[in-house]
Amino acid sequence: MGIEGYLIVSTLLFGIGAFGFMARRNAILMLISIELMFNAVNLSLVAFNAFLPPDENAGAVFALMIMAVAAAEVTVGLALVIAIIRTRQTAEVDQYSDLKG
Amino acid sequence: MSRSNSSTREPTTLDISSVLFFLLAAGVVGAGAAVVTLRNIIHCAVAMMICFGSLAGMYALLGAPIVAAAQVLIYLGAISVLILFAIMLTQAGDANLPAPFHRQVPIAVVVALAIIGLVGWAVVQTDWGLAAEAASAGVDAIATAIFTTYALPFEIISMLLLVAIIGAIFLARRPEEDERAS
Amino acid sequence: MTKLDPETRIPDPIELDAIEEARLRAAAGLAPIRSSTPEYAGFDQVGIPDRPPQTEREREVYSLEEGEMLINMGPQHPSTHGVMRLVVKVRGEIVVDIDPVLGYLHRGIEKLCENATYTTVLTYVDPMDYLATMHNEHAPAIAFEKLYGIRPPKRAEYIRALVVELERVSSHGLMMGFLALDMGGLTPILYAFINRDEIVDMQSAISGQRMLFNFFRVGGVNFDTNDEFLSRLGTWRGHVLKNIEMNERMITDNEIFRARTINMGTLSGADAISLGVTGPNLRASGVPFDVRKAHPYSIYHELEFDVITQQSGDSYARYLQRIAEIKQSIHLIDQIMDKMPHGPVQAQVPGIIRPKPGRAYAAIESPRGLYSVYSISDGGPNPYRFRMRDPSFISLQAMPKLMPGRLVADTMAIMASLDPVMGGVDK
Amino acid sequence: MDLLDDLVTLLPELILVALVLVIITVDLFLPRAEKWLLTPLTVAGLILAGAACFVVWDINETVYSGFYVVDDLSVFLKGATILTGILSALFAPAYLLVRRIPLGEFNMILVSALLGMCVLASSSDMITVFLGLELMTMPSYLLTGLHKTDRYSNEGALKYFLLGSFASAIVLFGVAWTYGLTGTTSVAGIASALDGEMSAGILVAMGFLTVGATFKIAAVPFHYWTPDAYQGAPTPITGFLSVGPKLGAFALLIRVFAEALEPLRADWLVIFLVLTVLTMTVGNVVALTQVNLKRMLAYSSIAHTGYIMAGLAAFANATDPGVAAQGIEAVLFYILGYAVMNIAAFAVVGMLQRDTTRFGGLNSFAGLATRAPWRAAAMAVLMLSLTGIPPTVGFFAKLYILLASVDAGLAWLAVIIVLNAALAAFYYLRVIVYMYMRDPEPEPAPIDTSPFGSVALALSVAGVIALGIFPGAVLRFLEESAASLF
Amino acid sequence: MDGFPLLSAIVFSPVIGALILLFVPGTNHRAVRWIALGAVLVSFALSLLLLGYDPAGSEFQFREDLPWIDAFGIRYTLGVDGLSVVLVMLTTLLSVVAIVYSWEPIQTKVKAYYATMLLLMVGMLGVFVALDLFLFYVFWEVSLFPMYFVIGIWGGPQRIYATVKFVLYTLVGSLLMLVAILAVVIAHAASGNSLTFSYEALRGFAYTDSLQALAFVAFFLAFAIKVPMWPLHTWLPDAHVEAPTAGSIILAGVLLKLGGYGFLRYNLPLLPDAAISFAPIIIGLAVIAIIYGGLVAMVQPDLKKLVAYSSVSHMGFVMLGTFVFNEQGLQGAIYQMISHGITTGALFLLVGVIYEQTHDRQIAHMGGLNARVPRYAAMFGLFTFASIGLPGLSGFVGEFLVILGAFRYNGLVAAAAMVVVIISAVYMLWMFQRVFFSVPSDWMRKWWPSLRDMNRTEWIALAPLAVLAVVLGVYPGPVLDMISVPVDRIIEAVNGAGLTGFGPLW
Amino acid sequence: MDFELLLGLGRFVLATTLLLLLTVPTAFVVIQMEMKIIAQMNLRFGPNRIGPKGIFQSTIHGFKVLAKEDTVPDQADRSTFTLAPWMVFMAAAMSMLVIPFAPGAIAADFNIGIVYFFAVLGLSVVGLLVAGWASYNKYSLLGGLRSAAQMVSYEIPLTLSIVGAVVLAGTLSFSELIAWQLDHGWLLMWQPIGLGIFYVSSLAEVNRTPFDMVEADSELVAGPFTEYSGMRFGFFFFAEYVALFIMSAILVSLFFGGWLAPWPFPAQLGGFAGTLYGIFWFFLKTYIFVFIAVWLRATLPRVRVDQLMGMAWKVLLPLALVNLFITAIAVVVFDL
Repeated sequence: MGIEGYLIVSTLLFGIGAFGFMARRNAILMLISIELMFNAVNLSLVAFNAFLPPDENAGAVFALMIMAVAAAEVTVGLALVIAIIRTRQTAEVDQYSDLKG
Repeated sequence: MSRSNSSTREPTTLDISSVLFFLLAAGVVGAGAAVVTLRNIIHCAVAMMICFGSLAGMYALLGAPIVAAAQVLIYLGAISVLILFAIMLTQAGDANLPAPFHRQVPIAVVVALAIIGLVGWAVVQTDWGLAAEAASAGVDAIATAIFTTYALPFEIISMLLLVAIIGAIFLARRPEEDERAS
Repeated sequence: MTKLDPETRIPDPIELDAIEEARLRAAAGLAPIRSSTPEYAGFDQVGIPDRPPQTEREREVYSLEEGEMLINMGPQHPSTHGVMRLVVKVRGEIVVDIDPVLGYLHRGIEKLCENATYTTVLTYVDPMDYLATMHNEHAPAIAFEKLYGIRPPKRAEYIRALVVELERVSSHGLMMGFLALDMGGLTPILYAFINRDEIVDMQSAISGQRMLFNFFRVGGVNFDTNDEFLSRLGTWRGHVLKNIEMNERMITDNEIFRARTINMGTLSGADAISLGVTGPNLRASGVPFDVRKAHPYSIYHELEFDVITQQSGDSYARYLQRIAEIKQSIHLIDQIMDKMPHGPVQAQVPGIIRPKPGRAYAAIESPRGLYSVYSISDGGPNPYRFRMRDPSFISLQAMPKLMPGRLVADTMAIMASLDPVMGGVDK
Repeated sequence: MDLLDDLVTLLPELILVALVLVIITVDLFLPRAEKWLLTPLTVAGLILAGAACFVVWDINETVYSGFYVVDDLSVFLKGATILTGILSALFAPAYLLVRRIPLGEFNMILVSALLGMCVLASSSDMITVFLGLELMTMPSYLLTGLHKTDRYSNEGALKYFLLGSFASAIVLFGVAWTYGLTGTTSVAGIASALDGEMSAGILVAMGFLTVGATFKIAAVPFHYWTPDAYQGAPTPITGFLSVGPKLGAFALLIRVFAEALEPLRADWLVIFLVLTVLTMTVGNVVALTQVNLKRMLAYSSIAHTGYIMAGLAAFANATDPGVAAQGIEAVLFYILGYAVMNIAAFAVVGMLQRDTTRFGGLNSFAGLATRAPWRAAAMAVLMLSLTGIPPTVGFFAKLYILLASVDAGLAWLAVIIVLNAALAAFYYLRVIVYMYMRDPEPEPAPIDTSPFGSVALALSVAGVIALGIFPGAVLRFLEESAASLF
Repeated sequence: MDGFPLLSAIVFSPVIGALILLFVPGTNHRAVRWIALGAVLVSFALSLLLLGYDPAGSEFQFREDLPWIDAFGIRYTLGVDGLSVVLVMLTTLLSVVAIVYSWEPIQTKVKAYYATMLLLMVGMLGVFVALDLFLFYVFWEVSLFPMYFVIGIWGGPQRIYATVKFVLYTLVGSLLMLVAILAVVIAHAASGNSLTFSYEALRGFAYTDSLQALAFVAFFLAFAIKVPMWPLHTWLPDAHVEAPTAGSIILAGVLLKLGGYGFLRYNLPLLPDAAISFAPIIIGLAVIAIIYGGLVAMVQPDLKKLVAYSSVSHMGFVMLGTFVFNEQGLQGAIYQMISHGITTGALFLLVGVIYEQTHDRQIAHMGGLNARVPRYAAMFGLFTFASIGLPGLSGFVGEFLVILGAFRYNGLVAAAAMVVVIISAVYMLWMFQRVFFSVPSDWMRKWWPSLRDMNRTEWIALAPLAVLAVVLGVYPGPVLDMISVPVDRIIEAVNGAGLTGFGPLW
Repeated sequence: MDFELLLGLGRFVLATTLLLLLTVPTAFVVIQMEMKIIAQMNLRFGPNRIGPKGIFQSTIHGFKVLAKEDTVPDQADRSTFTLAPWMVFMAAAMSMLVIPFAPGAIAADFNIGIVYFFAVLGLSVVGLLVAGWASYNKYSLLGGLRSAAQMVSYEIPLTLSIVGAVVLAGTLSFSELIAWQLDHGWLLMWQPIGLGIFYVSSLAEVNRTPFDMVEADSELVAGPFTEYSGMRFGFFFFAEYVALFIMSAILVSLFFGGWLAPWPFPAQLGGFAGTLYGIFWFFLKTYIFVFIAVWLRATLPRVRVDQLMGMAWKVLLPLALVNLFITAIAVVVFDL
């Protein structure tokens, strides 16, 4: 497969993630959607890395680092979700509307 | 570095890697779509794992086994578990709410399609001028790179993880447990 | 799997209770239980009892705060001793409160006894504390003798003391096994059963039964010792000590065992007294109370022994207390065998006795503590009122005191260290 | 081992790392009653780190295989960052302690965020840019949610987190494409690989980078999270959030847009101009209608973002390097000045929230001048500074931006800025009106009078005035910083 | 002028007073008042030294020049010409009057009040002596906010509305002016000059037409709002009505002059071409302001409002005089500014005297006061006539010169202006009649027994103004001498530019 | 469809099938060992009816499980309830892919075999978690959460403990690691601390006593498996015992020279004979460790969940880091 195939998959995944983020109401699902987007980025990076002529592996290393960051991100995100559910009993972001101006 | 390079390529024969690519792509996209559309959040999480697993396959196909392994290790082994864990801690039963979607689904659809369309167009449009076949990212090379060239980013990540962990522990801990912890 | 439509579904009784409870709470001016909406997996509702709460205590246990849930440990659970149910209120894995729910083994023994003649009462009490059957017979036998006004022959008293001490060894040995088993140790219980098996063989040799011995009689015991019993007793002492030692080697200094028992379920002497806990559990908390010493019955005043106590009152202390008492019992058995007089084992008592109207009380030291019988006679052939105090029942009361703040995993470990027997609790 | 030789250039960062570890360790051993000691500890560490900035001044080296650049620009930003850190660390304890928010976690996370900003300031590679960004924002999420028993704090943090992560993903996608198109992640490499021509791929890359960066600096139309996050966060932390991450985000903008995408300057300028005007106008207009002071300041901070972006626009529109440098200088000065005044302003709001059950609305300011004349005076100075009234730093900062805009041929932008400033005056003055011209509420909430906060407030106000009267003190640094970009 | 920095001393001695106030306990009202008065008197005394100004000498005297912000070529440059001298003296004098008058009426937040007044003085004085555009702007803004506080804290019931309106109006103008200053500065620098904000350097530079036009509009807005020019005057009545008496004195006496001063100092010399092109429009607006102010004043039921609208009218005269671009007109404008400062300030003071006692200013509520407080009535009469422009009193000279200048510009304009003299006589005299000679209203009868005549502090405050109103009316020579050089420079600048000037923009 | 493709697919299917098939006897053997050894240690007979000495007992158990009714609780989430056993089983089966049975007898000799192994191993926890959730049972849920906490925690010291070995040997491939051990001696001598940590952690990772928190019968009935019956339960059961075998196998490969004989001869036994020889040693060593695990189960009580977690984070993790640190310094200083 050429690079286009991978990029198209990556794009689709990114779009799906973005859709999920915008369309879903559940905080955890929104978080999952963001993870999908991160993964789309990773796929692009690894694909670029594989097909780019100067083989420095920057893409692959970057992808690895993004994974680590994503792990941290999920940790923090879920901690926040747990904290908010303690005070609100729901993970539906629609119902988080105390902050209004 | 020119378009002709790739356009004169032989029509792709259906080799094993192509078949695998299409299978995995179907897995990625299909499971991805399932993630954002299924109603039961645990099903979403499971679909997410399938999606991530397929992505690991793609990385392997792209000659980056170490990334694939990391994908399985981090995303399937750690992040998914964490997410499942959180789902169970927080919303064992919210799973089947009648309306899992925002009202602005149409907007989301439009935006997502716009992103896909725009980027997809750009993918096709761009003269990538790259190698026709995936090159392999050697494990040794990556390992060496991480500890020499990328030493600084690597250390930054360690700080990032430290603060994320401490912060997350603090946030997820019950308030009354704080009293005990200090 | 057929799921009914939520609209048309017939509400199940638990839900109805929840509704009823909400109504009651509202009537009592209490804040509604912030329990979840029905779709909250229903986890919270499972533990709500089959009726609305009727006491403050129930209200306290069954009202959940955010993040708490109720777990039913039992009546079907692999490690409850017998058939009992612990309603455990947990926050994560931390126990917030615990409510032992009783009655699954209730057979109305007291009532049965009141409808039986004095001599047959002793057959009914056997299955109460099924690990100390002889003890179950001992107290009513003494009570009825007091009521009827006779004393058993000396030899019978000695035989009685012999068999109950034997039984104490067996029962305490099993406690070691159960304690380990409830912490996941597979082997000690089997060694303990080997031990018990030998004792059961001896009991069978002397009484002809293996479990529900029906050995005691008003005014004596059923049989005198026989050769088989004596010969088994001769070899038994070595075996039992070896088995106990094997178990001790596996348990006593085991790092995991110690970590899970030391400072776990600590019961202070004062608390134990105020709860009415007796027996090894009380002595493990440092209170030197032993019925055999405090209110000697049978022939214990003739025997030399000290009241053994431990200081810390935790699970480990209760465990050590049992081991010490096993050794003490063996020592007592040696004394009994040395001093045992000759003579009859049964006084002359008619088949149906009609004591003069009056009342009698008898307490003995069972392996689980003070076991006593209180009987009123109206002059008829059967007791007008027959009441038994079972130490397991009292011990269980300590659970809500010991558990809060511990983990679910400690529930069974601490309960095993109190060593209750459900047959006795439920009667 | 050149990795070790380069260590000295990381001196401020190393001190921050050490400080994080020291805080964690000390926190473990301090009894509850003495937790306040963490504040002087942190401040001392930060001052040390700030002093270290002078050690690395004028080094101008690229180190660690091109991932890190220690130039004057980055050092200046680090200095400003550490300053915000010091102020925040001083302001926070009183507010946090009454709410039982542990100081150990707060200080540790705060210093981590500062570290992230320092990394971001020094990044010369997309990888470090991204990591710095995350190291900055992740602690920011945590700080926002630090008051975990508070519904507002939770909600603000979650919204901030979700949108922030979303933005991170978008930025990353842009970065990935930049990498794919240029074959490098290095800022300098990207700049040299781009020849200024647009193509579909570059459009995608730039588009995603722009949207993501816009999210991060909270420019309109991607600002939704800001008011919620700011209102939700514990108040002194809001002060930090409105400044620190913004500082970092502008460092990101400078690194990505002013350096990496410099060849495409003309292309992103247009978008930037639109965003600039939108941001300041929407920010101010919405701020007018706010009754909650935190929210008002949040929207005002959006407006200030617009002003700062104008400096970048001036940079992009300038043909003469000197003028372009002026744009960057203006940005830097504005950030510095804004940092001091905004943190202090939020701190005053926080001081009025000693009673945790009260709502920190504008009413709590009523009659402050009679209840706490010094604090009211300080707040008045800060409000005037935010409005841009001389002789305060706010005025000079705005002047700098205006000068850069006019100089770069964007006089119309300058006019829009001043009209916005006049609009802003309305709501800033309202605070003064409440403080000085209204009577206190019948039972006013107690005011926090902790020594740390008072000292920091006095320092900030002194700084606001001193920098307003004698801005020349920092101009030399600014010039050298901006010069290191060219 | 080397040696003693006289101007700095004048400008900043109130600051020193304010700083001393910081360390005085706020409860000690006596000490606070005396310290404030001392600071103002020092400033006033120093300003008297400006009489040493040489009307025939170089344009700017008593110069001080220090580097400030080198990077932008911003310097701390102070200097005065005749125009500045008279305005500085007017300011210091009125400040003394205001401080003295406040002696009794102000009883709340005394310390803050005096500190604010002192700061206000700094801003106003600074504007008059600054020769660096940046410095000028700083002082301009500094003068704004103390007044904001004075009205907002010690003002009447609607004070918040009034003060916010006042600030916002002024701020919009001044911010636009800031952009214009920057545009001018950068245009100057772009043609090879070094970056500088110096007034003297920027003056006389040939700015492009479009820049002049835009900058003129920006400057115009800033100054016209301050003056205030019709139709930007709406903040003024509100501010006056709500301000405490001393605030009104300063507001009318000095702050409005800042606008006029701005026109004379900056708009005309810096942007002469644009000034010429815009002059007809501005003159038209000025005439409207004169007539409108007068007519509206006529129907005001409130004394203070009446005086406020008369200010609009009088300041219209100033604008008219300024933009006819001839010697008489300009001299008249400046003279009118001074005269207006004195008479209107005094009128506000007098209104304040009655207001302090009755807490009411409705004309309809008064009546027959002449019988009860004759000395007060006499003083009121004096300033009423001075305001109308009765010959022999200060108002006459200014109005006369302006009308003279207007005649040289356009007869019709002059005619319109003259009509207004009549209108002003009508409303002022009518007011005087209603207040002092008609039958006392029922409402006034209630106060009748407790009504007192002017007391000592009021006399002290008013006396210098009365003296000046008369002296300036009969002996205008020294003042006219003083301002002749500046006026010449302005005319020179405008005429010189007029040769290369551009046509009307419209 | 060309031949290559068919061949590739065919090979894939064959290898997978073989591996799946291999799990079954492995599980039978290990289960049988457990039943018999524990019985002996308990002074019981143990299974002694089916087959000589009862050796077919576990096989019969297997068939019994297969024949039993497969119930799904009423409120359970049917799809995930069904999926969970599969996940756990597949994780175990997939990790068999890299076990180096003997020279030439590795299903896939990845150059990152060790990483692959840990990656795949971590997946089983997901299955347990999902099973716990899907069962609609509090015990299951608690068990599932425990499994997640425990296994994720122990994965860290587990992985870190072998980093030292990897650093020493400089490879992530099992076969190369064993080759290194052939040259330098078994890693047991080089990494005693690593071995200790690995062994303790591996017991926790496969839920063996004293770390069998997940299904702790005296507390949680059977943890996530509580509601399972029939073959679904069988899968869990199989997976658990296969995992025990795999862990022992990996332990042997990493620290005990894998297929190497304890003595250096015959040095070069090539070909099929070599494979057989290797397989002999490999299985011998592996089953020794299986035996030890069973032995432990017979001996030790279970630790408590907080003690378990505390041990991972407060003891094993620092120890593993120290070990890694020492190893790294040694490698640099002695230039190993």
